[in-house]
Amino acid sequence: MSFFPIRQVKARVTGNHQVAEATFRLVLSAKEFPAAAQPGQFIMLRTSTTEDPLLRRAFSLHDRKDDHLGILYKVVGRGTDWMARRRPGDVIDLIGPLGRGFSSAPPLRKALLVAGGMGIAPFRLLVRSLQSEGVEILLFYGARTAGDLLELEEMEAASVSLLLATEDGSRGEKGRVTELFREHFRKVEPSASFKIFACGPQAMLYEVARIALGQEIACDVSLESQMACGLGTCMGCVIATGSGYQRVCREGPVFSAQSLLLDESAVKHE
Amino acid sequence: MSFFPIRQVKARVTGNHQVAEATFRLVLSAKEFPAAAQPGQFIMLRTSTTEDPLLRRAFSLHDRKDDHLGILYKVVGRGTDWMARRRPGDVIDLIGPLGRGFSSAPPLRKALLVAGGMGIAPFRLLVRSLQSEGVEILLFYGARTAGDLLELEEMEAASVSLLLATEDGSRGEKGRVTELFREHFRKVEPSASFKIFACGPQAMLYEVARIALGQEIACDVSLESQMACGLGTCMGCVIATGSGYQRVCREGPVFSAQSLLLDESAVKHE
Amino acid sequence: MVNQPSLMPDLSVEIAGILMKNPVLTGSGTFGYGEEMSQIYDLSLLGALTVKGLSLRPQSGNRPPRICETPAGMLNSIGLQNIGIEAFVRDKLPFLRRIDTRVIANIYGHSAEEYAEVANILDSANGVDGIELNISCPNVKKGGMAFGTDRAETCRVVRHVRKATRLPLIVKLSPNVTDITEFALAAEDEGADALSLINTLLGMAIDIHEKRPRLSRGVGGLSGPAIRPVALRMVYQVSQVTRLPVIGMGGVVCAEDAVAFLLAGASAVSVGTANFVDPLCPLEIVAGIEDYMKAHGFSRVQELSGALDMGES
Amino acid sequence: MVNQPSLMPDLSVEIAGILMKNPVLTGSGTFGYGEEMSQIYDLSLLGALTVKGLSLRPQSGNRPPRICETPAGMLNSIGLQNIGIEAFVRDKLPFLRRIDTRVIANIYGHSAEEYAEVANILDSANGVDGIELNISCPNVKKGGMAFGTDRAETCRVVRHVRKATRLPLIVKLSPNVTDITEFALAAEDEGADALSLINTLLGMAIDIHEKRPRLSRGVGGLSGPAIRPVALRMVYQVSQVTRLPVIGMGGVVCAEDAVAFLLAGASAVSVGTANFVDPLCPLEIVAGIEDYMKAHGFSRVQELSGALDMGES
Ligand SMILES: Cc1cc2nc3c(=O)[nH]c(=O)nc-3n(C[C@H](O)[C@H](O)[C@H](O)COP(=O)(O)OP(=O)(O)OC[C@H]3O[C@@H](n4cnc5c(N)ncnc54)[C@H](O)[C@@H]3O)c2cc1C
Ligand SMILES: Cc1cc2nc3c(=O)[nH]c(=O)nc-3n(C[C@H](O)[C@H](O)[C@H](O)COP(=O)(O)OP(=O)(O)OC[C@H]3O[C@@H](n4cnc5c(N)ncnc54)[C@H](O)[C@@H]3O)c2cc1C
Ligand SMILES: Cc1cc2nc3c(=O)[nH]c(=O)nc-3n(C[C@H](O)[C@H](O)[C@H](O)COP(=O)(O)O)c2cc1C
Ligand SMILES: Cc1cc2nc3c(=O)[nH]c(=O)nc-3n(C[C@H](O)[C@H](O)[C@H](O)COP(=O)(O)O)c2cc1C
Ligand code: FES
Ligand code: FES
Repeated sequence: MSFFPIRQVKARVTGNHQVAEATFRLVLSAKEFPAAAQPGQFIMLRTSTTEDPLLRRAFSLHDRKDDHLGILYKVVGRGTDWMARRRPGDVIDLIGPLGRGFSSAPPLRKALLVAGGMGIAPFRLLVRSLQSEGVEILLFYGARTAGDLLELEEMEAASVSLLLATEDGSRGEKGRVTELFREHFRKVEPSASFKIFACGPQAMLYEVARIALGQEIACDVSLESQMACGLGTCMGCVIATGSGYQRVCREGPVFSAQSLLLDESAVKHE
Repeated sequence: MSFFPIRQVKARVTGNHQVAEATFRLVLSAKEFPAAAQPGQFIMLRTSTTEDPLLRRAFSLHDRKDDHLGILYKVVGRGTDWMARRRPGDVIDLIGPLGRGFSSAPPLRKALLVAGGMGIAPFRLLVRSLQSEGVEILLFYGARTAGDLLELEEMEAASVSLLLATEDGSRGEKGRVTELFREHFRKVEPSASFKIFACGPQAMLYEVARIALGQEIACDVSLESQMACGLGTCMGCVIATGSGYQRVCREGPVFSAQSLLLDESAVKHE
Repeated sequence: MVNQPSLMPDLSVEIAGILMKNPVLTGSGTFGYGEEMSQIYDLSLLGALTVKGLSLRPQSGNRPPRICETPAGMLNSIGLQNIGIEAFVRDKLPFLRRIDTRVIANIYGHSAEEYAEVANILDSANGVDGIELNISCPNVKKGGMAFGTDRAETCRVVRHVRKATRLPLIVKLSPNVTDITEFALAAEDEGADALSLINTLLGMAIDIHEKRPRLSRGVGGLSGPAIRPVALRMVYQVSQVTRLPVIGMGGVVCAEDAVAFLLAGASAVSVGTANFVDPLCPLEIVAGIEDYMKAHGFSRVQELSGALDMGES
Repeated sequence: MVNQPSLMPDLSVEIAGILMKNPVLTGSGTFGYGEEMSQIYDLSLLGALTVKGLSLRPQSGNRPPRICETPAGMLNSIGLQNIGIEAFVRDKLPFLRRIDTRVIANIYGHSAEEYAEVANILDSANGVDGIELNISCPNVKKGGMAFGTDRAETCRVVRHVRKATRLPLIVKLSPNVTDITEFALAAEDEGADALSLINTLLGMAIDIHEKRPRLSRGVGGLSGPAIRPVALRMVYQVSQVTRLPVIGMGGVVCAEDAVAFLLAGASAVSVGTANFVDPLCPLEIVAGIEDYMKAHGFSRVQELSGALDMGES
């Protein structure tokens, strides 16, 4: 486990555009933000200048280019609503990069990415990193409806093969992305040079992890949890693993499928 | 004591201009706001859309024209800071008109207005109302420094005679407005057709009230107080009067000098 | 009434024999004598309103400053300024009688005997539907909270008042105690018909520039959203041990909060500080509870009370 | 040191024999074992740091979800997950020894004897400057708050630990009591060297859509700005009755808050939840206290403690 320098940065908004229903892409100029940030790491964002809301909010690093960093976010409550009302020039306080990202040690030939809903957020950086290593990429991506499928052009432009599913059938297969993913292994022989990377709702991730374990393919899942500090100090964000409760913000947010306790009782009900 | 209808209104910002250091004039479009509002009445403004700050803030009615109402305010804390960041088109929730304003029953020939600092705020409406009744108006106005003297052109345009004082002597007499005011009665004979109207810090108001009582001139002072409801329900805003603690938001904010307990121990220390 | 989800959920509740059209009340001391608020909306839309604490003789209250804002809340040390029970009956009750809602008189005394005397006067005053016993006011020197933080005193006061009135008797508990369930049970044993909780938490704020407390009395009662988690916990704890209906309060500002109190075990909720922030909020809460009931298939509001799933642990 | 206003105010304080370069500490459970935060700033700038509550054996803590946000605050029910006293001494203390600040070990046990055992181990572990006795954690089933809400139990635990260690002993009081001064005096009588207060207020939050508490354990501890008025009141009350130095905490987020606690009688302050909101805030508080002292002509920070003017009433 390697730790990168953590910085508290006052970043300046350079863009904040709506990309889908209630979904925005925030671009921040943050010179002092460490360049060494890894795909799958996250930042803690102060989503007010008052005490309401009080705690920071966690967001995956969505993009990192020159002095800029990007966040892909959905408005679900007060913090994200505040974010959606930021304009270019406004300042946002953030801390990062935090946690442990995806690990893609060679020999990796083929990456199977599985995203559910906003789980697509960290994959832009991951795809970029995998491609620089010449890895072939398949993306299984599910959402409620066609309009919630994000980043499709970007992924196509990066010659990622797309396999889509929507719950209402408005695009791709009708159903859940985990079904699509499970289906895949009826046709494809797993190999030791494959690796799965998944991000999305916890129930989906645990399902993917179980499939991965069944197929004996290495698998990283990126979890979410209620966080207070994001720094590993409050012990609030833990998840059940084989070696006890571990911090999503420090030992995670990316965990290997093997390390997690996957039985139903460990799964957060949502 | 007559009560006017009270309305809770979502008003739209049409202007919010800085007029002096940390001082702004907010103009709101509020059709449903009762036209019957009186000079000296106030409104309770919600200065956030969150729970920080939680309570409403009180502001004198500064102007009222057609569908618009104006507030003259100084940025002193979180609520007024929020106000200063409002832009045209933004919505502000307010309740009013509240309390009892200035009373100028005839035969009133000459009005002596005494303002300290932001105490000038309610006098625009008062001057307009007095003038419509043909009353001669003298304004004694004091502030810390020349830049804090507001509304001078407006008052001059309304042919109000100005007597100014600043603590640093940068404009008008050097010293306090109460000294200037006291001085006045060395030259001018008080009359039963005079009335004093004062607004400003409590210590100043009590001094003016004492002078008024000494000269046997009718005198209205407009007080401030920490308020929670502004509606008369919480009993939080009271001031000591001859008939016990009375609510600044309901029996006030304008009180007659006679009704107040003016001894030092009743004065709020600031 | 058939116990199946209907299009129009039934919001009415009966508490201590008082039938209310909905479970939303207003908290004592945050609603004056009702009159003041009637300029803003039609009070008959409320389940009940609770008037400012009344004492035997008029009381002048504490020296100002009496209030200050705190994070997501406020402190008050009003000190129960009120016009006294006689003036209330004479000058305020006639107005309240004309409104089609329930009126709860919050009362306070310097001794158990005085509490009983006030209760007794109300017993014969037409127009009061219930008495709320304030044994938990932190803002008066003698009595007040002292009655509500000492089990024996709580028993004594409730016993005296119980004998003095046939009106429904609601005892309002103090949160400034180690174990609030003790006090709930004490009140139940002495014949209370319902409980209301919580009153304010004892707190303090300091003006560091003046090096003085922000309230003239030094300490005051903390209310508002800040205290909601404490209030919710206490309502839950008390509901677990008593059979009396509970009126939950403390930081209720929206329908979601109200539903949380009901789920925790309350039979109704009372809106306090939120009346200052948004006077119309009790009405929005009534509407929001109805929406919640429709969305979750509740036909009667009583079904919500205590419908909390505490999980395994 | 001459007792006259100087250009460079003296911020150092001695608490329970522990000399600190300034009166700003970090609260147990909000600062990990220090290590985590050392990536963000130089820990030697702190007066002292308090590590997460330590128990005799490693503890896995409560099932998630363990935290949720509340108005101007948060609830936690961590359940004292920690690596145990031995691993702490072996793996964490070496790092802390290298930092030029004071280290306070917050400890916790399931019985008075276990508390004493943990204290005894620390007594011989080089690098710990003081022990903070957590008898007020609301998040563990046995012990924890139970020790801190029962006077006899408080006495028993403090007595046992006092015998087991020569390290300065700070007792951390629970706010979930009727009269906190009783507990302060009990700890003083049993040989505590200092008091710290407050721990969290017991609270609850409910997810109305799931009809379930937001924390898996149902209840948790409330912290943050929301509880500041209660904390300030208790620090004031306790300071009035005890000669022991008091470490004040509960909602301190800025220098103004810190000064308020000092004026109320605290000798130092501890920053808890605010570390999550703004990690650098303890440093800003140190700087802000210095500015305040300059502006108000204080030369030594001790002069602030209790410099509150309570007025007439
Ligand atoms: C490591 C990590 C990475 C994340 N990356 C992204 C991302 O790239 N894009 C994105 O849109 N969101 C992301 N999230 C989720 C994001 O943190 C929450 O959506 C956000 O905190 C909601 O804040 P709010 O104030 O708008 O909502 P609130 O008003 O706080 O809550 C609204 C709803 O969201 C839920 N919620 C609140 N906080 C969290 C949380 N920390 N995690 C999960 N659910 C929560 C609440 O339970 C509630 O149902 C991530 C979360 C974590 C832990
Ligand atoms: C009837 C009435 C009419 C008023 N009219 C005006 C006006 O026309 N223009 C104007 O600029 N201001 C007016 N005020 C004062 C105005 O209400 C306060 O300046 C405002 O509430 C400060 O809010 P804040 O959140 O910015 O400051 P806070 O952060 O709340 O406090 C900053 C400072 O202001 C003080 N303060 C806070 N609230 C009040 C209050 N209600 N009264 C007095 N001091 C307070 C605090 O003690 C503190 O020192 C009026 C007050 C009253 C009661
Ligand atoms: C300004 C004010 C005055 C109050 N006066 C009384 C009172 O007279 N009698 C009483 O029993 N409770 C009184 N209370 C307590 C409230 O009725 C309520 O119990 C408490 O404020 C918690 O609810 P809230 O957080 O919704 O305000 C008062 C509260 C406030 C804020
Ligand atoms: C997440 C969290 C964990 C805590 N863990 C401990 C603990 O292990 N031991 C302890 O004595 N106090 C613990 N506390 C209490 C704090 O040290 C502090 O007393 C309390 O939070 C009030 O201060 P604050 O409002 O500044 O957070 C914890 C608080 C929080 C928020
Ligand atoms: S969020 Fe605090 S330890 Fe992970
Ligand atoms: S502010 Fe509530 S009575 Fe005046």
